[in-house]
Amino acid sequence: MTDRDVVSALLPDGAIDPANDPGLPEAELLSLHRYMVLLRAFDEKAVALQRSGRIGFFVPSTGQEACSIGAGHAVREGDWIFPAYRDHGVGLVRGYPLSSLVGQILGNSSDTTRGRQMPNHWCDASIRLVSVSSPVATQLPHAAGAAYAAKVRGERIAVLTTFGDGGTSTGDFHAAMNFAGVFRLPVVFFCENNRYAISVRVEDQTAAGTLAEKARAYGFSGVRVDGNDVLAVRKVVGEAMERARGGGGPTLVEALTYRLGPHSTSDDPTVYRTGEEVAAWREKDPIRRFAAFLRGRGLLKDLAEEEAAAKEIVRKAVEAAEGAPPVPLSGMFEDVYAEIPWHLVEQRASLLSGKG
Amino acid sequence: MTDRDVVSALLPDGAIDPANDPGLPEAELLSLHRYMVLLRAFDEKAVALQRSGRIGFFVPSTGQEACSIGAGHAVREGDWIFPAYRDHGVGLVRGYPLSSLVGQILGNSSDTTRGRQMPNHWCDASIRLVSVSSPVATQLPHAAGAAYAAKVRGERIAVLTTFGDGGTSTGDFHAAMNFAGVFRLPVVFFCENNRYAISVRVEDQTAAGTLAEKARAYGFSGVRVDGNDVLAVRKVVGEAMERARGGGGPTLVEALTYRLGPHSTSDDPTVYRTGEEVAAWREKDPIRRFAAFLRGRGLLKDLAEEEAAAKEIVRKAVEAAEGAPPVPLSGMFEDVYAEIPWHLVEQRASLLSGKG
Amino acid sequence: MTLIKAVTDALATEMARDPSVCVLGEDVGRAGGVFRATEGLQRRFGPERVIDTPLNEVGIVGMAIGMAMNGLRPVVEIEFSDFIYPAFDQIVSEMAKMRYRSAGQFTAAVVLRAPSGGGVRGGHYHSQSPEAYYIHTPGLAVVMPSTPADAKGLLSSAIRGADPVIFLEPKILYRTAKGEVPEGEHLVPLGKGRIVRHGADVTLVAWGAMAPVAESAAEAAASGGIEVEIIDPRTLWPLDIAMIEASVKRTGRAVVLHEAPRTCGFGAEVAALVQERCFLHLKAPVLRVTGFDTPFPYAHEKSYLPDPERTLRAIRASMDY
Amino acid sequence: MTLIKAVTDALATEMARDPSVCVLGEDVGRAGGVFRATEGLQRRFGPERVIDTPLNEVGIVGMAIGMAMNGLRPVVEIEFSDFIYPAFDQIVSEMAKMRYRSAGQFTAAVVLRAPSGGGVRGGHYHSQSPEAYYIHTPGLAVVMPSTPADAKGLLSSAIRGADPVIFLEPKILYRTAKGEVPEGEHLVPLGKGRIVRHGADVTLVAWGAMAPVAESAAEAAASGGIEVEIIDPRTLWPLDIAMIEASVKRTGRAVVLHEAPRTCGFGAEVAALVQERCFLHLKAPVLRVTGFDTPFPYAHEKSYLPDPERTLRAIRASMDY
Ligand SMILES: Cc1ncc(C[n+]2csc(CCOP(=O)(O)OP(=O)(O)O)c2C)c(N)n1
Ligand SMILES: Cc1ncc(C[n+]2csc(CCOP(=O)(O)OP(=O)(O)O)c2C)c(N)n1
Ligand SMILES: [Mg+2]
Ligand SMILES: [Mg+2]
Repeated sequence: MTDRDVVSALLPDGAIDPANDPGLPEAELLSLHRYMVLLRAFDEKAVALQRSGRIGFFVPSTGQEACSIGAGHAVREGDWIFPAYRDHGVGLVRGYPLSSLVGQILGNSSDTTRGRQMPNHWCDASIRLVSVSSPVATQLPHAAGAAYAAKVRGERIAVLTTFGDGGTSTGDFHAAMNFAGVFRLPVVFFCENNRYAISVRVEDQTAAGTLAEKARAYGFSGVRVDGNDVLAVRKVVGEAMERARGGGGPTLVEALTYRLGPHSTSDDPTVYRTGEEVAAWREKDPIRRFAAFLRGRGLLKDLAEEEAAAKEIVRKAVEAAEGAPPVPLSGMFEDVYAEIPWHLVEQRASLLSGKG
Repeated sequence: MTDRDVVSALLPDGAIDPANDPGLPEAELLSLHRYMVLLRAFDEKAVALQRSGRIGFFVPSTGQEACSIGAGHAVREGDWIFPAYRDHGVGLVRGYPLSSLVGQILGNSSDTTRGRQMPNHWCDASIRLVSVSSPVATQLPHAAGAAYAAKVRGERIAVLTTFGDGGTSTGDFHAAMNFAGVFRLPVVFFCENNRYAISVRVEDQTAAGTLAEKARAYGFSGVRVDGNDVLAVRKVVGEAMERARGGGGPTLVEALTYRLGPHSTSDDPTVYRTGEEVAAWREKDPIRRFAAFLRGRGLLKDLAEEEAAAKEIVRKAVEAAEGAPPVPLSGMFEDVYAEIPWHLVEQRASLLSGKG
Repeated sequence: MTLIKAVTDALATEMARDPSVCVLGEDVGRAGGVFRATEGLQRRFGPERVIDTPLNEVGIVGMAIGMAMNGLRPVVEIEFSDFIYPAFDQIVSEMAKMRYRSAGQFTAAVVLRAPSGGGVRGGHYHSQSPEAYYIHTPGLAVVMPSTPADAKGLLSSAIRGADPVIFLEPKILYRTAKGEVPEGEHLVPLGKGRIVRHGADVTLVAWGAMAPVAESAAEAAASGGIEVEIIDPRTLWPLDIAMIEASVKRTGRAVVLHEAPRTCGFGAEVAALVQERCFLHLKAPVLRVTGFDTPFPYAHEKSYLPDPERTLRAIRASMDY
Repeated sequence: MTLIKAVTDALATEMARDPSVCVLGEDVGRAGGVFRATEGLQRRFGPERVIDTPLNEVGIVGMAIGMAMNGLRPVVEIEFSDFIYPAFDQIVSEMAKMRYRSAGQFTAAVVLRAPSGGGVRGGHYHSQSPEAYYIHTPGLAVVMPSTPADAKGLLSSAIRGADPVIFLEPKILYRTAKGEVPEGEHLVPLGKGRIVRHGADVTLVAWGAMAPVAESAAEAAASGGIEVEIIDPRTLWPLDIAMIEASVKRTGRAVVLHEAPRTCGFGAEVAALVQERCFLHLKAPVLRVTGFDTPFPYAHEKSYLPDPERTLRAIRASMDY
């Protein structure tokens, strides 16, 4: 297959293309679905919290659940994840606790990262989910480095890094792809092509025919997948991760999807997108599409019930975390260095004593 | 033709492949040859000057004369040149005076750039030959910008920028190629693949099959040319420049060549290259190869005579410039800004008065 | 008029006046900029002069340098000053040195606009104040307005000027700072400071979003009988040292206020200059009220940023020294 | 032993001691580095631990960060400190902030070595002294040795340490600075300065290639009856302020010496700190002897760089103030 073909598994009639069936057990299929629904519920709640001024900012992934959940599900114990700010779904499906997600966006003492960063900038070392940064694509060279370390130690693991269509224009993409190719590193570059970098259309981002074909410039292959088809994403990323673990080197995966919501809560997409375009993509909603398949298999009874349950879980998690006390002021001066140097000791004292 | 084929014009038997003959008049053929010989004579003299401590440093282009002279000859009145440090040949054939070349490497008052930069960092606004920088490939985005300005003004000109195989790994290459593709800019990216970035082999620089194919990632085409064949280079770059002038957009040209000398006078290539490898490439000397063709055409009588004449021209130029007085100290504080601000006035006074 | 509208006004006015002026950056065209600073400009001046670029700051700044060399007057917008760093090499190695290294044969008179500073709950990467990096780089002018009129006048002067300018815009003031702005062409010369408030007791140097903080602190000090003279340099470099020197020689005391981390911040340079030039007049050391030497924290933003209370304490400390 | 050999010695010793230590950069492997600092290391430790990389500083620094997160101890070589800038974003946004933003869950303990400073006829891009950029960036340690023994001991400590370190090597001293270097493992703690010469009259702070310049100036001053105390901080940040403060409180006079441009250079911070902490002891303003605020010139290098004469003039000016 060429890097112009697009892999999909879920057929319009709710059936599945056997060629691209990841062959997951029913329990896993249901869990994929549950995570997608939970992710959507969380995103909607987070946006609501921002609108009501209870958090400062949020970046929703609504419409791209098949990407983050499908890709995250292909990650195994021992693998590393270097995600972009929009991919909390990857962590969620890997076991990053909802309570930590909620704590992070609230930035109070229930935040395991001590209120240090804006919403969407989480991490969890226990599952090798690496700290999210704001500068686009800076995590890609880190992913190559983590893969290099694993490779020289002969570990049979893979590294997943996620980013967007705009990310392919960055120098960090060029550097990471080139190093991954030269050193044949076990890393999978998962690009969620949601057609926009804020307001900039992917057609104005690059003159290349596809993003997947950019991999050739680095001596490895690129694959395009239907990014609203969770099983196709799971299949393609799963194969790429397995190839990486086996010493087959890196892969670039381009997932074709669409951001149904704003870029962030600060963004008004109506200035650069038509309602028709958005409506057309709503028809391709990855959750409804997967639900149809599950229903056909007789695995899913009531979607509304699932959604209500997810909303309730999220509501409880927010309720539990929102009351937590603020992070202590003294923490502001810790973790700059391994030990607190004299100048930060002085600055902390001046602030806490109200003398500075 | 695919981006794996290599264009060449000069055939082993001294004949020319009519398909790739740039069809230059005899006077031009002879002038191409004369410039190549002059360039080599200059490089050898400059290296000698460095060895004897009369200049600090030099980057020779010996072995790559067909690239810089062939590409430079395709540049027309009104075109812009953004060269790399190894491509003084491009300027030379465009009319950058030998006296200025010599003055620049001496860095005395005969240097039209006031002794500001190291050898190899020349410029000449009168022929749109832009100031050379040391950081690799930073000139590529500038070339895109100059091309953008020409395009929006509807000027029928093209921009030539030159760099090496190592340069393709830089973020500036990725940025400039992408912008050139997106805006369909009239710029020709001329990459001299001399197989090494100092000691690093091109095979360790990228896992791509060719450098030319990297152009695809940016939505335009790449061409490979025999970089020791001055007529093939002239032909390929000439066509690319003409396509650019006509609104056909950018082209990446990969010229396959070899640096016969050290990376610079600070480099000892024997630690990373075998004598056999160098000897094999000496056999492909671009000057001898072109001379054979000219002799076959009965255009060239005595190569040795040509070379002796070139050496004499260079000797005279050095003799004339070496005696020039040093650049005045006060000049150190000029050209930082359009006008000299207070702090530089004070610093200049302190230095000149011996009080600072 | 708000400060952001004054920026838009300056861009529109200069673009109408000079067809070589153009604007480029991410989302500046169809969207009118993430802060709406370029709103309406693409519709009015067309996509060739108001350019939506791919997501690459090297490309944006590097292309602008080439555009400037070839006769255009590019005004770059970087979405947040925190995102300039991928282009740092193009700025310090190319833009800042082009005139010098070519002995004036080529120049890179690019104006680089970037929203800067804290106060918007932006955490590490939407809050920083990078002025010191650029002030330490010979060849660059660094400008930061604190009022709408200065924003329009300084930006217009930067666009007409012959040198590369890093033009930092205090994003927290975009919509909170309001004031009269002259219609049509309006120029405020670079390199000239502004005395925001006269006072005989202590000189307080503050710029950008710290200028209003300085004013509140001065109010409070006045009620305690301390008369503070506030100087907003407006152009951080080259600095209007004459204005500061004259003031400190009158007051004998100086406090400098900024958001950026303290160590090697611009406050250090101001302190060094003042003690070199006013040593015998100084009744107290030059004091600094600054951001702390940590990455910019999210939850503790309010405690991180200098406020009128901390500023007032420094003013008092200087008086009581 | 020369300073460059001491660097190689430190790398070899630490690599032999700890298998997780590796070296990466352009030309560091087969060629042994453009200055030969990594000579012989690839033959001894293999290409997986001594890595020749493609020509991209973002990739080198970014990959090193990921390697450090995943258990390795990467030591990056950047060919000249002038060529770090393409990686500036990776350094200031990622390396410096990783520990803080992850609340200590992830760290990026990379040691970044780079030849720095002038004196080699290198012009704009092979001569600069960038320390101030990194000192202004919270989360980084900045180190610069001036002797072979310190080079080995400080580099070894940096490699074993838990924080990212910018390790600047004065290239002019690579082969001119010679001295005894302890065999085997040798550590010099970060954050501790060294009193190069004791003196009662004036404190002179100098590092890297300026330390020997300071010594010549002190010699000359001594013959004129002025006793200069020279402090080499060795670790520029976090600075050994206690050593400097104690000295200036004794001498009452301070001069700071560096190659970098004056404005917003580290000398400004030293001056600001000293006048804040020693104000009542100071008999003269803290004076600065520095490079000028121009791009680093080629032909005028000797006049650009501070020399013993300029340093002596400042010492005298401080005494005569
Ligand atoms: C280096 C850098 N430049 C600019 C920005 C501002 N910015 C934040 S997200 C974004 C667009 C990213 O688009 P894409 O990579 O397609 O990811 P998406 O948001 O669509 O998921 C931009 C320009 C940034 N964060 N970093
Ligand atoms: C950004 C940057 N990194 C490192 C260097 C040091 N350096 C100078 S030339 C060079 C190799 C360039 O190789 P290539 O691009 O193939 O050009 P060539 O010298 O072979 O003509 C390197 C690494 C530099 N000048 N700039
Ligand atoms: Mg996108
Ligand atoms: Mg090369």
